[in-house]
Amino acid sequence: MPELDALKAEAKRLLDEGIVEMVIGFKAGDTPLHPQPAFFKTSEEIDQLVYNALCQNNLATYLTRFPKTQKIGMLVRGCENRSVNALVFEGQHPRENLYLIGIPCEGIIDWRKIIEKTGEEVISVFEQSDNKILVESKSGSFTLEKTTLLHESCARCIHPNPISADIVIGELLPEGDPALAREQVAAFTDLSLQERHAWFRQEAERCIRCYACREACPMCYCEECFVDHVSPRWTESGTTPAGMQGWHIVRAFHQTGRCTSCGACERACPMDIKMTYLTEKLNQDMRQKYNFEVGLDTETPPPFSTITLDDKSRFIV
Amino acid sequence: MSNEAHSPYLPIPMHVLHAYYESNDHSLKTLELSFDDPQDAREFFAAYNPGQFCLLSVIGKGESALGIASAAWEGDFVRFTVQKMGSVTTALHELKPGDPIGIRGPLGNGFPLEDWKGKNLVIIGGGCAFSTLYALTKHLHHPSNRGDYGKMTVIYGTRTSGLCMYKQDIAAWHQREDMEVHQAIDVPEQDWLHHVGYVPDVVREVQPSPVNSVAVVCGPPIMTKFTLPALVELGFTPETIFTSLEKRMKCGVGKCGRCNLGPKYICKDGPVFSLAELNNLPADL
Amino acid sequence: MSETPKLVLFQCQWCLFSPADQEWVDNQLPANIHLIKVPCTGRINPLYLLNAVQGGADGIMISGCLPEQCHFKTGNIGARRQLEEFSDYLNYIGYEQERVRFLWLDLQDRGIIQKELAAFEAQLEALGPAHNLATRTVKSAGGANA
Amino acid sequence: MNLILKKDQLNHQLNAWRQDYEVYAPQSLQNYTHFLPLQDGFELALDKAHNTRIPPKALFLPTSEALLKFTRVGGYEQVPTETTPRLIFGIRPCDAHAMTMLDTVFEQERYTDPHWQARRDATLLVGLGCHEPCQTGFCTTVGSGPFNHAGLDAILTDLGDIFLVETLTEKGESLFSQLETATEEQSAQASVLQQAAAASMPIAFETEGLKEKLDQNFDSPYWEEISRSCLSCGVCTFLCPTCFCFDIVDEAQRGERVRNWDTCMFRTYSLEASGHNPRPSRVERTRQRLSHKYTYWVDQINQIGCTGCGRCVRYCPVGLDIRAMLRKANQLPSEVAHV
Repeated sequence: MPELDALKAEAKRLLDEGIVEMVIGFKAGDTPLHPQPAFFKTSEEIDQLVYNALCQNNLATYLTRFPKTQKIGMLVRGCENRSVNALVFEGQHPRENLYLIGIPCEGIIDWRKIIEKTGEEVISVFEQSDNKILVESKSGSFTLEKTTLLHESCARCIHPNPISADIVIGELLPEGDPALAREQVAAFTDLSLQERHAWFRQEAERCIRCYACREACPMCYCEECFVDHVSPRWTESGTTPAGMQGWHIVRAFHQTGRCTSCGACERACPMDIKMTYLTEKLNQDMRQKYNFEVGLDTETPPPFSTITLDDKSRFIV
Repeated sequence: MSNEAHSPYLPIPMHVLHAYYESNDHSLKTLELSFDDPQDAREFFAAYNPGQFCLLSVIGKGESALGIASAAWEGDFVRFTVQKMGSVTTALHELKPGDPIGIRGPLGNGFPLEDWKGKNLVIIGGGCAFSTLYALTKHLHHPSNRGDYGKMTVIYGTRTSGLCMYKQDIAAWHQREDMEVHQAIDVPEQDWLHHVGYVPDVVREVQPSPVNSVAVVCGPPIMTKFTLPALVELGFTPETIFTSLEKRMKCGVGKCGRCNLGPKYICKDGPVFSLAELNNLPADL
Repeated sequence: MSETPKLVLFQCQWCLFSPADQEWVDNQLPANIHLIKVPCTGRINPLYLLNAVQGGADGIMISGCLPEQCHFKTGNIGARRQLEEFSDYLNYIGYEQERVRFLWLDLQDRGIIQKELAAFEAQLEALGPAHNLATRTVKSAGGANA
Repeated sequence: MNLILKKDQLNHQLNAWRQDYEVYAPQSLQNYTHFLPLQDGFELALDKAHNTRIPPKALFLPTSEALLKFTRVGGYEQVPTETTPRLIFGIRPCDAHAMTMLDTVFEQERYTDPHWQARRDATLLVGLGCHEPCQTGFCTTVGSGPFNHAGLDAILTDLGDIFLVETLTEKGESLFSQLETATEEQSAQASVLQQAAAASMPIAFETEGLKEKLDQNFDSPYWEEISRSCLSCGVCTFLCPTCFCFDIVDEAQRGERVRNWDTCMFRTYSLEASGHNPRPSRVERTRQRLSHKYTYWVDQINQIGCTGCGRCVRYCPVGLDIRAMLRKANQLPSEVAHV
């Protein structure tokens, strides 16, 4: 966990020296479980900056809202850094207008896992340095092990360190084990077709089509999403099985070679729908087939924008 | 099932009687629709007041809100002029005589004709939004209505002469003794005998008297925005200026929330509002 | 429900070099095969495949040109990557991979598409109708939340 | 009249009702609770969470529902309304209160929504008061309460081994006609508990003068400040018991005209075919959402269009809190000339 004071000092410096016009970070939320993304424009405002394991949003999602000429500072963890890189590659913001304050990330806590153990009425959450989380709730005090609370996509994170930040605050962490990332997909692939489908169906069909997953995703920045398209209407508009499945199929597929496995979609979902098993599968394929990892730099085009004759393809007659 | 006949979402079955292009660039098409069931026609015309609108259904495509462009006395048909814009209006443009279609309506409040009795009317329209004003003018032309109102002044502006709707009728209006007609186009054209300029400027030029008058303005938002101050300059009070609002609509009956404007629903409480009422509503347009 | 599989054929308009084959595809395709002609396989958006699946297709065939023979130089190569990944992905969630077949045709090929379609149809018949992913064609109630 | 329903008799009672009604009660679905029809061997989740994740408005205005069925080319017919008798057991007072507000939208003199009305007419609401009100809720602030009676046919108070049943309508009375009458002591105990529950809830923001402030500050930078981190997703509105906006869409392939939940938070909601959008950014959309609840509803029915259920607070993906927004609104200047 980085020193909050060091983060604040760097953010203040950026604003004071006019290096950036705004720093995107977090501030304390109105409920202890939900810190809010915040946009700091003066160094006085930086006093409100907080950073803890409950900061669950991928801040890169806000990047596409601002003019490309605006100089923006941003707190980035491993996944956010790679999202920013992918956005820079897609021409959404020039890298030179960004100043990334890197934070090696020990993982985001899933607040749902906290309330599972403490009940919904959480009064305060305190993060100790020894990986223990102290939670005060209406039903009592709890000491929880941080590793048991991590969000799933964080538990299997490969790149916790910001890889191309302008400054890194905090100790670099060891890289994650790629085998962990493979496990989820492997476990799913091992199921029979019918079992896989049953799982997909059960998850997709709880959807209420609020599109929180889309809005929370840094890579979903299209002016007009395919589901909003009227003519032709690519999939059903409502919460019918076809509509919900169509949405989840294509939302994930549009992230192929663009998803950084940050899991923001899943964390945003009000219906607790699992989604990363879809994007992880596609990420996995991109790694295995094309040796491509999203956002490692700002130059390598993703596989779907690359053309090569050397693919090992099935069905070539 | 009898109590279900009144669903406000169920369109009245109709078919296309006539369909013809209204403008030379084929962007505007007029549809005249007749009722499949005479009972529906009776109910429709009993409720109809100029200024109201209907939702036209192209089954499988969706619905589009359009102002009614005919007066009740014209016959058992309802006229609409459709501007090709989105997918539904494109489908409406493809309709041919005899094709089935559904409409829901008449919806909205329409013009407060009762309150206007005994007054001079200044009718100002621009572009295809003139359709409801055309219906209003037609309605007032009927001998049994004309006597209830004073002087009639119509100001109608379009971008080009080719985009002018209802050309034959308007040509005839110029000959009428009981009304004054001013037509305008935005840029000069050969053989154009009327005004050239934007509607607000034409209003200033024509200078309709505010004495015992009401003004009604229907046009694209930008035209309305600049015409209302012109009328205020001439001495019209906010209570005597009326306009018809447009917003995206779906249900047309004040349920779906889309056309919500402050405490009002444009579909149910409007679309016709006086400037005095508008001044009390949020500027969410 | 009929046992004849419903099939969608996405055909690149350049891939059939023989006029006879093209004539057959254009005019004599069996009724259970829905033809969608595209200017190049590169024009096929994965959404088209989704539409075919949700439209109730039991199988999808994509016929295009061999690498280096694309009329537009590289359309087929981009398509191959995307569409293959998409079919693989559909398989992951319950639409069997065997239901999507690619046919890359050579300039010299004659009479192949008929054979391939027949073989594909036989394969689909063996698989039975696709029933996993929801379709848009039947009336369906809302989801778990309805 | 106050009656006693013993907790060990509850399942028996519910099963008895199942003879005449389709009985809905909160049950676990994945990690949350949801109103589902009771099946044999059901397990209630009454104490699990205070509120079901999806508000029970969905039982009256489903997320998607067909309005018309297309019969042949250009033909159509109305989808029949649903009149199955239903009983919703365990609805919380905030959600039931919201029903009465939605009635003012869907059951109007001039246009009544037949689908809503049929379902409402066929459904009884048996509420369960909140003796331990939730932290995110603020019902007492907005004129509702943990034991509010609005919209309910009967309300239950948890007294340990028993529920005290207060019947509020004739229908509610007939539902519980078999039960024994509560003693005065029990009634008094319940009343103490009810008052304590309401008293335990802090006032989240000042509602006095709030409407005027929001009205008068239509063009204030306040709206930009509170909407800055908003994602413009539909979580707050879809999970809101009083939000009712819907979209009407023709599903040509399926041959139906359907209505789907929609929300003013979506960009496409107000986008017109011409490309003009009256509410182009999150600022205007947030303003619409808040103003609709806290000023437009007040104009229309003289009630705040929010029952303080707290769902939007709990599930906002970026931790936005309507209570904090309105506390901030309390600080706005008043009597600025409305432009």
